[in-house]
Amino acid sequence: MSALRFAFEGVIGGYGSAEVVRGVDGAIAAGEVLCVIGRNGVGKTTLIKLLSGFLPCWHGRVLLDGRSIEGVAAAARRSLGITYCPQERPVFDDLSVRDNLTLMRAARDLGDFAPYFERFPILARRLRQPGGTLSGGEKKILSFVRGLAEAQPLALLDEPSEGVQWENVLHMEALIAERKARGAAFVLVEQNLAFAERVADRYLVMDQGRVVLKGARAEIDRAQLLTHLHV
Amino acid sequence: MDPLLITQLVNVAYGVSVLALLALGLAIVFGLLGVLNLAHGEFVMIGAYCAWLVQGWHWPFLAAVPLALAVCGGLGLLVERVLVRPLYQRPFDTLVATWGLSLLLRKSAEAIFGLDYRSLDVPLAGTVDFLGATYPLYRLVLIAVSVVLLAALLLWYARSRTGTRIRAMVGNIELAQALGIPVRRLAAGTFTVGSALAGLGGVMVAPLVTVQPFMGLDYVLQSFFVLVVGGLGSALGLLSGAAVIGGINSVVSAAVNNTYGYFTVLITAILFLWLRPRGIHARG
Amino acid sequence: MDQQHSPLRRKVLQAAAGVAALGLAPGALRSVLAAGKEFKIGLFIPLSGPASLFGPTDKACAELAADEVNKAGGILGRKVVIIPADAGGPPAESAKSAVRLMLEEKVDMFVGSHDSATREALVSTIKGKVPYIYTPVYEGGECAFNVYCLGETPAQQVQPSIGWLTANRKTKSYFLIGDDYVWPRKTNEQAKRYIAADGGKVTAEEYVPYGAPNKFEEVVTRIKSVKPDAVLITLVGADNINFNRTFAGFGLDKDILRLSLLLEENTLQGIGAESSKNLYSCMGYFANIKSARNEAFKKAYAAKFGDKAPQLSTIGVDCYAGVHCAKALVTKAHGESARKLMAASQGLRFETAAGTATMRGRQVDKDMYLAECEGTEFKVVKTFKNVPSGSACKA
Amino acid sequence: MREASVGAAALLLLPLAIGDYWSYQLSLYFLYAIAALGIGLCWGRGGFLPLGQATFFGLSAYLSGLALIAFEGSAWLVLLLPLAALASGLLAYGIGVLVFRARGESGPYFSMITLALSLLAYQVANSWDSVTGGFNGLKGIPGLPGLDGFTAAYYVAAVALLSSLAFTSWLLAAPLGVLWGALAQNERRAVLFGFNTNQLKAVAFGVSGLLAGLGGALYAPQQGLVTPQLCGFLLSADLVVWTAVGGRTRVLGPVIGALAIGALSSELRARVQFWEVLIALLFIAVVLRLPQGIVGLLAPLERRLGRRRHRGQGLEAPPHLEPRQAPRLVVDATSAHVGEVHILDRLSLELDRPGIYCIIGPNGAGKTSTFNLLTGELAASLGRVLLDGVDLTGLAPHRIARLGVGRKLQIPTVFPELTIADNLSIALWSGRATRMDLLRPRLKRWSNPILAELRQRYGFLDDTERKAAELSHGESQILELTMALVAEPRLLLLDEPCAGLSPEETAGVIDVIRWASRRLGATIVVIEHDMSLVKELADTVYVLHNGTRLARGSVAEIQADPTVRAVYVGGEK
Repeated sequence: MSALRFAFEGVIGGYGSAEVVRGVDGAIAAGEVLCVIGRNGVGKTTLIKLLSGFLPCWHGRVLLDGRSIEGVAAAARRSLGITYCPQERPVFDDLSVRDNLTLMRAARDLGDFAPYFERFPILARRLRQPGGTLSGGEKKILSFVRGLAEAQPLALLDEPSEGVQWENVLHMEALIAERKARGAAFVLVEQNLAFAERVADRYLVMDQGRVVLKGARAEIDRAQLLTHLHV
Repeated sequence: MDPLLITQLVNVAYGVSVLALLALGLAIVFGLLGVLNLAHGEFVMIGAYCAWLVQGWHWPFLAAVPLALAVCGGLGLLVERVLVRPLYQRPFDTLVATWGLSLLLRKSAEAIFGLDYRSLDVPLAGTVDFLGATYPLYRLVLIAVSVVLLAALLLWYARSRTGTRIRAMVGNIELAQALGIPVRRLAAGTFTVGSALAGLGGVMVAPLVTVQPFMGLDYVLQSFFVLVVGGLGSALGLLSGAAVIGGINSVVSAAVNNTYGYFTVLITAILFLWLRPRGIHARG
Repeated sequence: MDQQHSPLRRKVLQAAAGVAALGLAPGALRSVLAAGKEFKIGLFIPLSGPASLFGPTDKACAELAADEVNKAGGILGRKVVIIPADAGGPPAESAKSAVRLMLEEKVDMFVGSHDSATREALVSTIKGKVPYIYTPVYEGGECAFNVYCLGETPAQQVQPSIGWLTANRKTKSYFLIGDDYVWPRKTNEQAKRYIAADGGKVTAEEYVPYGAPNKFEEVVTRIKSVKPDAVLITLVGADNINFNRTFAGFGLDKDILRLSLLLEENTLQGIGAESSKNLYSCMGYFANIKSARNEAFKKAYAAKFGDKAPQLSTIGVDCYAGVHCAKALVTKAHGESARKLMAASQGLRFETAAGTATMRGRQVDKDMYLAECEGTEFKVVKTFKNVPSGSACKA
Repeated sequence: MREASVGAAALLLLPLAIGDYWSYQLSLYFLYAIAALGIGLCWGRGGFLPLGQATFFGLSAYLSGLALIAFEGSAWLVLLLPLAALASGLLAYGIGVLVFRARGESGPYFSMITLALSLLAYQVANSWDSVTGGFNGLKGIPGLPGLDGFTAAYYVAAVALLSSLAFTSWLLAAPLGVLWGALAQNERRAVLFGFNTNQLKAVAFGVSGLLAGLGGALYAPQQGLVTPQLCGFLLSADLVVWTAVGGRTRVLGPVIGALAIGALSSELRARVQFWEVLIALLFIAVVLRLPQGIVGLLAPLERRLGRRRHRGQGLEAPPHLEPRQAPRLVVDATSAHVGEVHILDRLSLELDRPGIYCIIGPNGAGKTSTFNLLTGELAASLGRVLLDGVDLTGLAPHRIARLGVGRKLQIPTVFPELTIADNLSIALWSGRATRMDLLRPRLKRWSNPILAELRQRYGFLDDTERKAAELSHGESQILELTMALVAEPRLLLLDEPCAGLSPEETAGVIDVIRWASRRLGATIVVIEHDMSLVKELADTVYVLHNGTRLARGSVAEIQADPTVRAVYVGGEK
């Protein structure tokens, strides 16, 4: 896999006429995790929707290996090597867990999922159950596994740890680390600071739709982060 | 065994299979895609007219099949683009819009073909001996055809992931896109296939009934009952729905008379809808 | 059909008026026609719904009759104008149109060809204020005030045909199948009486839900099991066609004879040549009756509408008779008061496409024709002269 | 109100302007409009579509026709005709109760049932000659005594329409109407506030049946003939289409639709051959271009006229219908499963004194399922759930809620299309409003101290006329929490109340929960993953694992417990 480089420059967008993200820049290279953090309603999810193509960029550019892709339809971005795990409605409720995992594969066999099932045996036990009957945390885990198993160079994860209990959050961290080792890059929206601090290589702290603080993990300590998380 | 009894039994089989054949298209459009298409009957009607045209041109009957598939499929594609696509999130509005469409298609057929009752010569006319009973050959063929089609559908559901993807798309369109499903194309394709199959049903029944613009009305409601009774989104649902609705109709019509047959069908449909929430074969 | 024909119609009317003005009309009438207070006929025919198949013929025939009447000086010197209205919708819609025609058009007469429910609606709306001529084949017994019926009644269809079949085709046992509404039931009541009178027997009497998606495999199989000599069919429209096609499909047409009581040219087209073997119909008119009167009528019809002319059938030509009846009625009564008209109706004679009919008790005695189907053609095998309607209303 | 009376006056003077024919023409469509009103109510407000309203129109038409014939000219008719309409209302209500209780949902299935009913009614009317007169219909029906002529017919219909309009708008404005809107948007939420939504939907359907019945009952004397078509599918479909084209979301929509399309089609009918094509194109155009229907065009105008609703002085909400005291909850070795998967396995909990209990446990441990069990949404296959000795298992969710069990769901669920005020009102009515109360507009002015105090904390709650849909994720979390609190439950279940909240907001919520537990003296159960929050909140902690109880105790005890450590390590923000 060639060393990927993903960047966004001066991205502006929002819902209807409401401008939620007001010009945000960021970049990551292969094997890096960029954590987007900030208080609720500062535009984190909006940003990730702009990057994944579910909202149109009003201005700015989204660059994948130097090619600007903001025009590419959401459904087409997966084939460019971008995985997206949304925050809300993360799984197909009326599809079985198995179908949720294998939907885009030729076969229904679950061979490549073995490593994931080791860490999340709960899923293996629920294969025939409709996704909708999973608890909130389980849905997030299912969505996370589905996303990582796509084994793509870039993954955009929106609050993967929401409602997930700590032990499993640690499993997520481990799995992300494995993918990083293989050169995958992540953009991660997180509320759970403890988790963010463990996985992030760089931070992008947002407030009111703008970047208020960014940099490598080494450069930024918890105190600085907290100042932006409190009002 | 009494040949007449056998004949009535075959009648039941025929009743079931013709119903399944007519509901096939709707099973895709409503059962999978969730579009309440009240113009389904009109697609059947158009298919039937294709068969009539083909006879007029002195082409072989089977030539009607590709023609109907093409015409109804093309029309379906257009309808999906113009009428259905904007309304995916508003099912009841689809109901009204497609009701308007059915009026439109009926009137167009009237304008093009007139109201006259059209009739086709039955291909493979005549009767054959079947288990000691004499039965019209074409009807037997029709039973076979619908069995084959149902089997094909069953297989398709089992093998292909498309059915599952369609359901995924209907259930959660944003996530479907995130997984790289080209939702617009998939939806359009599904509706097109469904419409084409409705046309095929029309071709198949055309030789047995009178072809006129109003014929569709007879089929659309029946088809809906078949699906909701049987259960949406599965070939088994279609089959069992057709078995219940068509079977009961035929059996009671054979044992008593058509009036009771029809009453029983309606009452059964109501009871199933009421007491069997997801139909006989719930999907998922 | 409005759009296609109305300009044509207007031309014809102008022509008629012109001709009259030129003095070909009887001198006495000239001034009146010129003054031209029109005699308006509200024509109720199905323009929408499945029955609208008959609409075009109905309209054409009525217009032809109007031309002829106007050529002959109109009705009491007034030019006849046809105002069509849709009777194909729900009865209440027709009722509303009737009110419109009475209040806004101030029509002098109604002529209607439509189903019985709509007739009831019109009768209860018009309330005899305007004379109303109901033309198509029907169940008989309509005696409302100031209403006149021209259509074939069960008595006229059933009595002669059953008699003839029993005598000439040795039919002893009958299977009765019909749509479940008033006309088939009334007709079968009569039929059962005449069959018994002729020493035959009814093996079964069945009805299918009217307006429901019917399939006939089961009925046909039952018929096969009881093996009657003949099936008496009172199914209408698509049901009639689908039954007969199924019947033939099961190969019963070879040895069981069928008599269908609402079988005219259009329906026979639908049944198709394959399925019409041993199928009979008994009506007051067929397009290919061999009679001088009918030839003349068809010539005039062809002359007026050319090769685009809609298919002639008994239902259509009854509208032709309707307009002529209107003229005869008003002319004989010398006015439009209900009393005068009802009195005049007794023994009234007027033109029909087939010949001349006589009105008794506001129903019509007419010649009936029994025809056997040959492919998609009717071949008249027997003509019954002046068959009484069987139901009489007091004048 | 003024516009309304002007409109009414205009309607009553109209005949002078338009003459007999149009009066007569309109009088028929007024009756159809009344039936369409009912569809608007069910579809536009209640969120379910009746496809067979002709059933009721026809039924009442036959009944009143028979009555008019039997008692021609008698004064009893004054009573009998309303009864004819009422019969349909009751039938519809009965059907509604049966169907909704069995099915609960409002999707196409309900519509299909009503459709099938109308097909059935048509055939019965057609075949049952002896009573209905069969295909030819019930004829010779005399008009209403003392009222004949077209204008009389017009006034009867016009008055009926106006009163139906008044009645419907009153219903929609009443709390009942608000609840109909609420359950259409989020039925589960309404149930968890103790409202019997199936009952409410049945009432809506009953009202629509009554309106259709009224139209039918007046049709018989107006037309003098009742035929099977009146019960049939085509009239049913027409009514729906008129409602859709006119606009189902506003009271006037269906009326405008019925009058406009109805009159238009009967005008075109005689004049234009392919008139149906024009009508069809019209449906399609309206559905595609004007989802709000024709009345949608009036929206801007409305906005100009529209003044804000004045709720007037706040009223102290009355006490709960059921007595309120600190609850004693015992879950006694209860099991439950979905399909073959065991979700709860002989789970036992004792919440014997007021205070804050936290439930923690790995994903899939059965935390949310426990809540579903307590609110009656998950059936127990084994064991009992006792609230003050009353066994909750087998009780309908709304009944349990009435006993004082409140719940906040994991994903914030409010009624997005309703204003903040209406959202709060619904919470206030929960467990306090009687059936009759739901017809009293003054209920909208209810308030209580809890609400007042929460308004102090959260300013946005004062923006009463703002739609809940416009709130941010955090704000809707707060709104739902507020709703749960103002209902003053004895037992309050909070499912991750801080999910997706920033540390700032989280701190606020924690504070509110602590305050509420003192203020309400209630038992509060919180599902929470975040041990730091658990520490701040919990008097007692339950640890669940694989659907059964692993441990119970104070935070300290739990953290000390080795078995807990084994399966569970609390994370910190």
